[in-house]
Order: sequence, then structure tokens, then C-alpha cells
Amino acid sequence: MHDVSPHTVQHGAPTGFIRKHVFSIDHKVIGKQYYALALVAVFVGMVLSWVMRIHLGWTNFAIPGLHFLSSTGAPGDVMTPEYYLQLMTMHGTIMVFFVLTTAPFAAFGNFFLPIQVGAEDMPFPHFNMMSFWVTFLAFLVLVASFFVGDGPTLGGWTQYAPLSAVGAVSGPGQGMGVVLWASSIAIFCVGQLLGSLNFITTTLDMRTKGMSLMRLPLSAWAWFITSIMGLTAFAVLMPACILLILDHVAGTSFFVPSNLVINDQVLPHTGGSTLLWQHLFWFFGHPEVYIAIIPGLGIVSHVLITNMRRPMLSHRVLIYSMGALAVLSYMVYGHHMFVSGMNPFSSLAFSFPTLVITIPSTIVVLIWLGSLYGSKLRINTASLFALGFISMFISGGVSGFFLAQPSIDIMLHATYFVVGHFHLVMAVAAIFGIFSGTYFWFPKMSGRMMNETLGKIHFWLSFVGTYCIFMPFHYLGIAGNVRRYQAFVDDYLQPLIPVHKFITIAAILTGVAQFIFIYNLIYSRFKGAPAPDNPWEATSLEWITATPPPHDNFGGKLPVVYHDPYQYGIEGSSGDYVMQNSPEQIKTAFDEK
Amino acid sequence: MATTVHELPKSEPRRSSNEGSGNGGWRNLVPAGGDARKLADYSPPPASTGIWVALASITMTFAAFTSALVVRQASALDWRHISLPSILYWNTLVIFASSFTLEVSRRQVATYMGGLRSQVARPARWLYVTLFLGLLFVAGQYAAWLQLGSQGLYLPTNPSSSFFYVLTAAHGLHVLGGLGGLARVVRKLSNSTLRRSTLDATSRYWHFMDVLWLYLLLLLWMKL
Amino acid sequence: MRIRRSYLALVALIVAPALMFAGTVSGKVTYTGTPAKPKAIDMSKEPSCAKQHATPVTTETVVTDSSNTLDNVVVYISAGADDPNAPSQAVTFTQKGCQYIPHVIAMHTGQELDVLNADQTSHNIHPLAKVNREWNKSQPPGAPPIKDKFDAPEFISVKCNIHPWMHGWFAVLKTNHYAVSSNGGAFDLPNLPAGKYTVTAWHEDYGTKTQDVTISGNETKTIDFTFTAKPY
Amino acid sequence: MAKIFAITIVLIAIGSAIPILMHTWDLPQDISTHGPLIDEQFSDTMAEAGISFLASQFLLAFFIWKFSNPKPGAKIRNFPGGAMGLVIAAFLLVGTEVLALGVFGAKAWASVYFTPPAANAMPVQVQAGQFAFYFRYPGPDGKFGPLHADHISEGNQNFFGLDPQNDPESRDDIVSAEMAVPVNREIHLLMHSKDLGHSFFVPELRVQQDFVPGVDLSIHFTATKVGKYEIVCTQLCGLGHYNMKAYLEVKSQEDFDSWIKQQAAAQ
Repeated sequence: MHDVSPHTVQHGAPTGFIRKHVFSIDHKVIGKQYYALALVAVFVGMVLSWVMRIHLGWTNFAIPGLHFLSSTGAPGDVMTPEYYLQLMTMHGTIMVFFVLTTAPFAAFGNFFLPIQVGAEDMPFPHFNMMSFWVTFLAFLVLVASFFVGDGPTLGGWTQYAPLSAVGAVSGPGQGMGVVLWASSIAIFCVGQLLGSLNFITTTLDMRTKGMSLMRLPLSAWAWFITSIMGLTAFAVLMPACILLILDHVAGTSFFVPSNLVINDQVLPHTGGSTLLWQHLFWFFGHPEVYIAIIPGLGIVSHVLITNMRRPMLSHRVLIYSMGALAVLSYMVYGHHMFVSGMNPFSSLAFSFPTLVITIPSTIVVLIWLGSLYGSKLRINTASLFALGFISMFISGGVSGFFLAQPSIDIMLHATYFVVGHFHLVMAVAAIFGIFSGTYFWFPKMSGRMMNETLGKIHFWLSFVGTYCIFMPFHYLGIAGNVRRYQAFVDDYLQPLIPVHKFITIAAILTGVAQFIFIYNLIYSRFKGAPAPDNPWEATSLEWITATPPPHDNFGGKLPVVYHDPYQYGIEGSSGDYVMQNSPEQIKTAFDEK
Repeated sequence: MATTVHELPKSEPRRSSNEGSGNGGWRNLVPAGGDARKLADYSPPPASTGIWVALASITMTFAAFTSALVVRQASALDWRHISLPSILYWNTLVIFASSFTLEVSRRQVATYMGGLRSQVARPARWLYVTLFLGLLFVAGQYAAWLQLGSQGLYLPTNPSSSFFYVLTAAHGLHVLGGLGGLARVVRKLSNSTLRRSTLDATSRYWHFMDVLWLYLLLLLWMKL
Repeated sequence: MRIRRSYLALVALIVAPALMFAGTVSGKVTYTGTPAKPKAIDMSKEPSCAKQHATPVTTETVVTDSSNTLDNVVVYISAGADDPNAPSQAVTFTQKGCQYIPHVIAMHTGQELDVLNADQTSHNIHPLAKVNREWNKSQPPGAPPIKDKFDAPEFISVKCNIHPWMHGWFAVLKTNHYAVSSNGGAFDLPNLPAGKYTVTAWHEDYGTKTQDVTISGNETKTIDFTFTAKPY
Repeated sequence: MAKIFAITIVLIAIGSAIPILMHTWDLPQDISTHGPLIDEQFSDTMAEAGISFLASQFLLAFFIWKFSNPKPGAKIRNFPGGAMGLVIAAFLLVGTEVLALGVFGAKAWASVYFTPPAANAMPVQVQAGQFAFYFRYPGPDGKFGPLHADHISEGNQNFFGLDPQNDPESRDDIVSAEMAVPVNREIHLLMHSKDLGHSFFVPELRVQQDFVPGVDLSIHFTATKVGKYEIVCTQLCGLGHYNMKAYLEVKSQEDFDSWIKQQAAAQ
């Protein structure tokens, strides 16, 4: 009988637009689709943040045309309290799920993981296609809540119960809005589970000859570790969302305790546990933060080392550190709940591993700095963003010292200090990782170079602007400025409003600067200089194949790998570097045996 | 802008179909300059790795449900004991029987695919039996719901019944997925595009389903 | 029969003001027993409102005076004078000093209701309707009036979700013959053509009372309502 | 370009540190007995975090300055001590640092949460609801009347759902929209949520604790400075969250006594 080898993924190049660009099973196309989705999502999220920032700086300022977005949410263009919270929730949800998870992990990972391990495609291409379209559906469902009933939910991206679970009585958008939110996230989980399945199997089974796990580039390692986390984290969030939906539509009481009174009416639910939601959510939520940032670590290492023209001081230590971060991230989630009313002893129990996390993070930074030492650093947009990432990662990391301690968290919990912390360390840092990866890999993805001058302008505005926005957040937090307020009516917050005005202006300018990037992206896609196969003189497998790569990545000839990924700064036949697939002997090889 | 080095990719001629693309292994390095052909060439077929990965995430999901159940039970005094519908125990027998028949058919199909077609007249027969038993199990679970309903216990009635419906429904959906997989195996077998790895993965999933069911039964029996 | 009468009533209603060819029902609402004394409302949470009130504001559930009269009672013709169509002009419900003005507002089914925010803070209007559609909208200072109408007769409790103490009532009636007892529990229902009517008095806490009255031509009937107060 | 970048990083690092060093925005003044430990912990952490922040940013800037666009023929050098040295350094420096923080932080935490309220602590109940706090004092009988969820009627100022008709303990309970406490007297705060998740945050008091619906927690504290402070909600609870606040009035004992009399009269 005719038995196809289980190892090969053989699907001929598709013909016809639909199979090629829409319902494609080619990991490269799917990667681009994820990237496009993330671009749309990040644009929506950014606009939302503008509107929120303006409202925070100048409450009751009429934003022209806002009522077109929602006539009840912004009567006479002035934002209502609930509408602010609704936009805030959507900003958080869209950014965390549809930008920070999709872009660095799903988008770049899909495109480059199979190429970097030397495979023709992912092992389950149809799951891969489903993974994207399911995620896309999730995005549509989420955005749909803007146009249903009294708008999206106002419960914040953490959707704490019982606010999220009691239904419409708790406020506008808490009925249909929450159901749509939870459905969207549950669907999203399915998509990411399918993706993770492919990523893990690709890394384990699809590596080409000689590509041992330790010879994988750091980016591939980051995606591998992230996919393992995604597999476990999203598998926990999905049931939580299902239970939340049931509390809404089926009248169960998983998260809603007895005798809650809203509008003088006793709610029908009984006996639910509000902390249950927090436990389930944060068991996902904290790993999710690392799901967002670890691909950034990998991408940045990959980009930096190429531009430092030397091998990483230690390939291994970086891999182990990323692994340690991943493992620890499951043991610390309780630090989001120090003052939540859970047992104060467990607060301490969670605080120590949280502090311990600073060790692997520090090691990562030190390895970067140590590799920077004595290197031959090449400055280009990609490396600038990578270095910017390090600076952000440090700045956002040190504020973790405070938040890891329950005693200090009494003062800083739910203040802008937290907002500043996670925006720097996971949000903006991850975004910088995405930018770095984009400027680095765009030639391979599109076949054309991006414009360096525009890129550098974009970097400078983003870098300075980001600090102008997020550093002041810490000061606000120290002064006790509570987050998730749509206006600052408390007396002690009045002197802080000028700071908010400053932040708003910085945010708008920085946001506008992003259009330079969009322009650069579109312009270079069509008019950019044609890209050579290996513009950065890099060593990993994505650079040995044609630009852009053929449908099966290596033109039917899978490479054989002879070296560790980053053989730079040595006399090779091809310059100061030897590519992973070049069989030549290296006198001063940096193989870590 | 760095100068480009146009270097022909070093690569080997395309594998023949019985040879793998994957060549993982932890320390399985090609000696620099050495001959790639010398390499031991084995890595498990993706399907068999993939199924373990999938089972891992399913385990996580049900672990989450379990912890939810434990926390919820501890959170309030409104936990009411409900006695499990007796039919569940019959369903347990059914799904175990299905595992057994699937194992039988797996061996037969193996022999069949092994080229010894003469010995196996109709390899799909036991697969059909398994499919039937699977459907019977799902029907049985539905009957169990009806039994509970007749006692006036519905999804929102009390936390115990809520968790009973949620857990059985979640498990039932996974079983339906398994049935889809089996149907796919039957189809592939009939037009002889079936891979061993597909068959093994599917049966692994199926066996996991009844182990999972046994776990759920114990959980419900102890907790509810 | 009934149709014809209400049709007559309508015609009468239109021409009545011109030639005083209609009766009036007027009277007083009182109570017996001791009502719970109005509680002081502490608005310290909302300084912009608190400073608008020299004297401490009290709850308006039971508004009374020395002679046991009862204000904020909706007195209306519950049978005998159904008016099919609502008046064109809107009724206005104002939020001022974190209070609802008036505390009880009566309107015809389908009549336009304008909700105004005269304060420097955001308010939230949440009519807890059972029969009609429940809604919950916020109104920032300076926002245009919220316009809405209710199609089914109902007494709707109204709350502000931002200021828990703010509480009022929408009395949605299918007649134009209504009055809300005020300054000493007085009310009068003018322009009633000859006929037999049921007059109902509704109080948010003490419930309803009804009386029948017959109007023959141009006269003024006096009927009084007496509720029994609740001590708590 | 690299040199400008290095300078920018240094400038940003210094610029970020200045407001901290100049205490432009600082923790609000502390009026609690347990606060000093927290503040001390905070300033220690600020010192350690600040040093690590500046050090690593400067190092990054310096390396970028030094090793970008190198001279032709420059050789690659390995960091003295190599990766292992750095790993060990990280473990020693950061490890001890965080361990110290953790241990001392635990002490501060314990002083707040692991001590029982004094026997003579004054009980006050706070109820959080959309979107206001209400406070209840037991009155002369020293007993809180039971709560009846179905009796709650905000329009009639019955925020707790008291039933004075049937519960004699409830008759002398004093309900107020602002919280007055006598100075230097330990308060045992019983926290009850009427509806959703809320939080009780008084920056000056160094107290932040979530309300858990369905579970009544309690915290205890002693205010040491007479004055008027703000109680705010820090747990997103709905559209009025931003406006969910109340005032805490720390009064001298006699002022407090007269206040409580006057409140009792107003009930």
C-alpha cells in the first residue's frame, strides 16, 4: 500500500488567490496574516488610548466626532464614565491578546520557526490555518461588542468577578458585552492552542539534519518556550471563560456569592467564589505576560548578536534563563492578588518566587551586556530597537522590585505605578521587539529592504516618546494616583492632573510617529530596494534560502546543519562569519560542546 | 548596508520518502566537515508527538475545571450532594469496551498495512464497532442528563449539578472529537491513505478519553 | 359605549379651556399614624453638590407638614378618562444638587421625557423599569439632555448609580388627568367632562387608594385621600 | 549615531532619577502606627532599584559608545570572567539583594497582617457598594444589628439593610457617609461589600484592602494625626468607580465624642 512518510509535510504550491493568500496552509502566509491582524489591532488599540488619554488630561473636553462612535457613550462628544471604562477594557484586551501575543509569537514564529529549524512547513498546516482564522474570528467577536446593546464590557481586561459575572445590572456593557468578551477570549484560546501544538511539534520533530536543540537560534528557542507556556496557560483560561459565560447565560453561580444587592434588589445567585476567578485568571494571566515578552527576548538576542558580529557570550545560559522565567511565571501569579483578601500568608509565599524571578531576568540582561562588551556593534534600525528594548526591559524590570513585595504593594497596588511597570517591561518592550524583528526580517518576508532613514527617525521618536509617557506613570503611582479612574475628582489627585496632560501630549506625539513606520512598511513593500538573500550577513537558516523564500522554504533541498547558530567574528569563507549549514572547518569555532 | 554574500545553500539531495526531515536528538551533531549520511536518522512522526502535546493541554483544561470545583466547594455552604445517575456506570463499561475494540482493530489494521492483506478480510470492521460504542457512550451521557433533569436537577440548580453538567459536557465534546478522528481513520483506510502514526495517535487519544472519563467519574463520585 | 365616552372626553378636553364647561376633582392627601422621620442625606462624597445646600437635605419619600398632609402623591384618573394620545410638549426631569427635581414626575405613555444635568458632576440615570425597557445612561456635565419615552403605564423607580442617595419616580400613565400632590398635599384634576371616574392616589411607600367620583356638568368635587403611615 | 544614542540613554536615566531624588512626587505623609516600616522598606527598595537602574543603563550606554563602529582589524574580546562570572555575579548580587528585600518586606507585611486587633480596639463597619462607602458604629449597646439584604433601600438611606422595627440592636446603630475615628485609638475595621468587589485605600493610612463579596474581612489600624483624609476605591467596580470615595476624619477624642452624639441625634 502507498504510505506517505509521516515526517514530510508535502503540499504543492497553491494555485489561485484564495488558497494562496486567504485560506493558505503555508506557514509564511499565515505568519504574514497574523502580522497584518496585529497591525490592525495595534492601530485600534492606539487610537483608543489616544481618546482615553485626552479624556484623562482634559475631562469634559468634547472630542469632535466622538459621538459618531457611540451616541450614548459620548453624548455631545463628551465621554461618559462608562464609555471610558469600555474603551479602557478594549484597549487592554486588544493589546494583550491581539497584538502582544499575535505579533511576536504567532506572526514571526509562524514565518521563521520552520525555516530556522530547517523544515518545509509546520507538521499540521491545516491546524495552522485554522489557528489564524479562529483568532481572526475572536477579534471580530470582540470588536462586534462595540456595536451590540450598550457597548463593550467595562470590566477591564482582567474581568474580575462578580462585576463581570452578575450581568447587566452591574452597569452598561456588563450583559452582552461580557458574554462577547468571554466568547472572544475562549475562541482566541482555541486558536493559540492549535498554534502552540504546531510550534512545539515543529521544534521537536521537524528539525533538519544536524539541527540539535542546542543549535536552534535563540528566537526559535523563545518561540518554543512560549508555545509550551501558551499550551498550558490558554488551556486554563478557556474553562474560566466558559464558566463565566455560564454564570451569565445559564444562571449558574461559579463566581457570584449570595446576597449581593444592586439597585435595592437581591441578586438570585448563591455561594459563588469571587477569588476563584482571580486564581484561574492570573494562573493564565501571569504566564501570558511572559508569553508576550519571551519572544521579544529571543528576537532581540537574535538581532543583536547578528549586529554585534560575535557569538553570544553564552547561548546556553540565555536558553536556560528563558526556561527559568517560563517555569517561575507559574509560581508567582499570586503577586497580582496581594491585597485581594486571599490569605496573607500566601501573599508572602508568592512574594519570594516573584523576587527570585529578578535573577534570571538579570542574567539575561547581563549576558546581553557581556556580549556587547568587546563586540563590533553595527548600528542600524533593527539593532537600535533591540538596544532600546534592553533599556526598556531594565527600566520596567526594576520597578518589579517594589511590586514583588506585599508590604510596598499596599501603597502601589492598582496605582499608575503598576501601569507604568507593565507597560514598560512587557508592552512597550515587546513592541520594540516587534519593531526590531520587523526591520530585521522584513527583507526576507517581503523581498525588499526597509528605508533606514525613516526607520531611524521612527526609532528616535518612539524611544524618547515612550520614556516621556511611561516614566511619569511611576511618579503618579507613588503619589497614590489610582488607575482605572475616568476622571480625578479626589482632592489629593488635583495636583497630578498637569502630569496627566504632559503624558497625553507625549502619547499623541509618539502615536503620530508610528505613522512613519506604517508609511515605511507600505512604501518599502512596493518601492523598497530589492533585498539580497542575506543582507545582514547572518548565519541562521532563514538567510541561506532565497528572498523571499520559495513555497517549500528551501527549494526542495533541506539544508544540513554543521554549527551552532551564531558563528560570527571568525575567519570564514564568507567573511567574518560562517553560516550554520556551511560544512567548513572552523579553527576558532564557538561550538558549545 | 552590509554587502551580500551569495553562497549556494549547502544541502543534501531530497530525501526519499521513507527518510525523515526531522533529525532532532539532543546531542546529535554533525561533525563539522563530516558526512551527513552517517547520521542515525530518527525522530518520532509529528502526529505521535503532536497527540501527546494535545493531551497535555486537555489535561490542563480539566485540571483547571477540577481546581475550580474544589475552590467552589470550599467557598460556600450551598454545596448539595447529588447521587450520580446509575447509567453512568454502564457508560463507563461501554467506553472501556470501545477502547478494547479499538485496540483489536488497531492490530488488525497494522497487519493489513503491513502488507498481509490476505489475513485480514475487513480491517475496518472493528473500527465500526468502536464508532458505534463511542456513539452509544455519548447517547448514554445524554440519558444521564435526562435522568438528572427528571430529578429536577439542571445546570443552574446547585453547584454540584452545575459542575456535573459542565464536566460531562466538556468530556462529551472531546469524545465527539475522537469519533470524528475515528471516522477520518476509517475514510483514510478505505482510500488507503492511512498512516500508522495517524492510527496510533487517534487510538492514543481515544484511550486517553476513557482514562479521563474514569478520572471524572471518580471526581464526581467523591465530590458531588 | 366606553369608546364613545372617552371620545367625548377627548373632545371635551380640547374645547374645555375655552368655555368652562367641565368639572374638577380636587382635594387633599393626608395620613394617619406616625411616619418615619425624613433622614438627612450626607453628600460629603460629592462636594460640588454638598455646597449647593445651605440646610441639610433630607429624603423625599415622605414629604409632609404639621397638619399630616402628604406630598409627592400621584393622583390620577385610573378609569373613565383614558387619553389615547400623549401631549406634544415634553416633561423635564432635572438633576440639581444631586437631587431629582421633581422627586416624582408624572407623564403620559409615549410623552417625551427630557433629563437635564444641571450639576458640575457626571450623573447617571437608571430607570429600573419592569414593564418598559430598562436603561442606564450617564450624563457628563454639559452633555445634551437625554430624551426618552415610555410606552406602557408603570411606576418606575429611578436611581443614579453614581450617587446612591439619589432616588425618584417616573409615573407613566395612560391619562392626561393627573396631579402630584404638593404644598400641603393639595391636588386638583381640572377639565373633567361629565361622567363617572375612578380616581387613584399612589404613594411610593404607602401604596395606592382609589375612589369613585361622578362629575355632572360644571362642578368641583372634593375628595380626600388618607394613607396610613409606616413608622419605619 | 551610536554615541548620541548612548548620551540619550544616560540623559533619560538621569532625568528619570531626578524627580525621585528631589522627592517631587513622594508617598503621602504617613499617619499610621504601622506605616514607618512600610516607608522604610519603600525607601530601601528605592535605593536598591535606583542603583541597579542607573548602573545598568550607564553600562549599556557605555558599551554602546565604546564598541560601536570599531576600528578595522579590531579583535573580538570576551567579557572578563565570561558568562559564568556574570551568572555568579547575578546570583550573588541580585540574589542577596532580593533575599534581603524579601525578608525585611515580610516583617513589614507581618506587622500589618499577622497581628490580632487589640481587645479595646474600636469596631467600625464599612460597607462598600456602587459607588459609595457607608460606615456603621454599633452605638451605646456596642452591638451591630443584623443585616437584611432585602431591606436595603438606598432611596430611604437604608444602605445596610437594617430592620430597626424587629432588631433592637439596630435601633441605636449609627450610620454615616463619612468615617470619623478618634486619634491614637486602634480601629478594628469590619469590611462588608454590598454588591461587588471594591477596595478600601487611604494612602496616608498605609492601608489598602479589597472587599471580598460574600466574605467579611477585617483589618485594624491606628491613626496618629488629626486631620481629614480621603478614602478611595481601587478595585474597578463599575462606571462610578472614579467617584467612589469618602472622607476619613481623624478627630481628638472629645471632638469624636461630640460628633458621634450629633450623628446619633440625626439618625
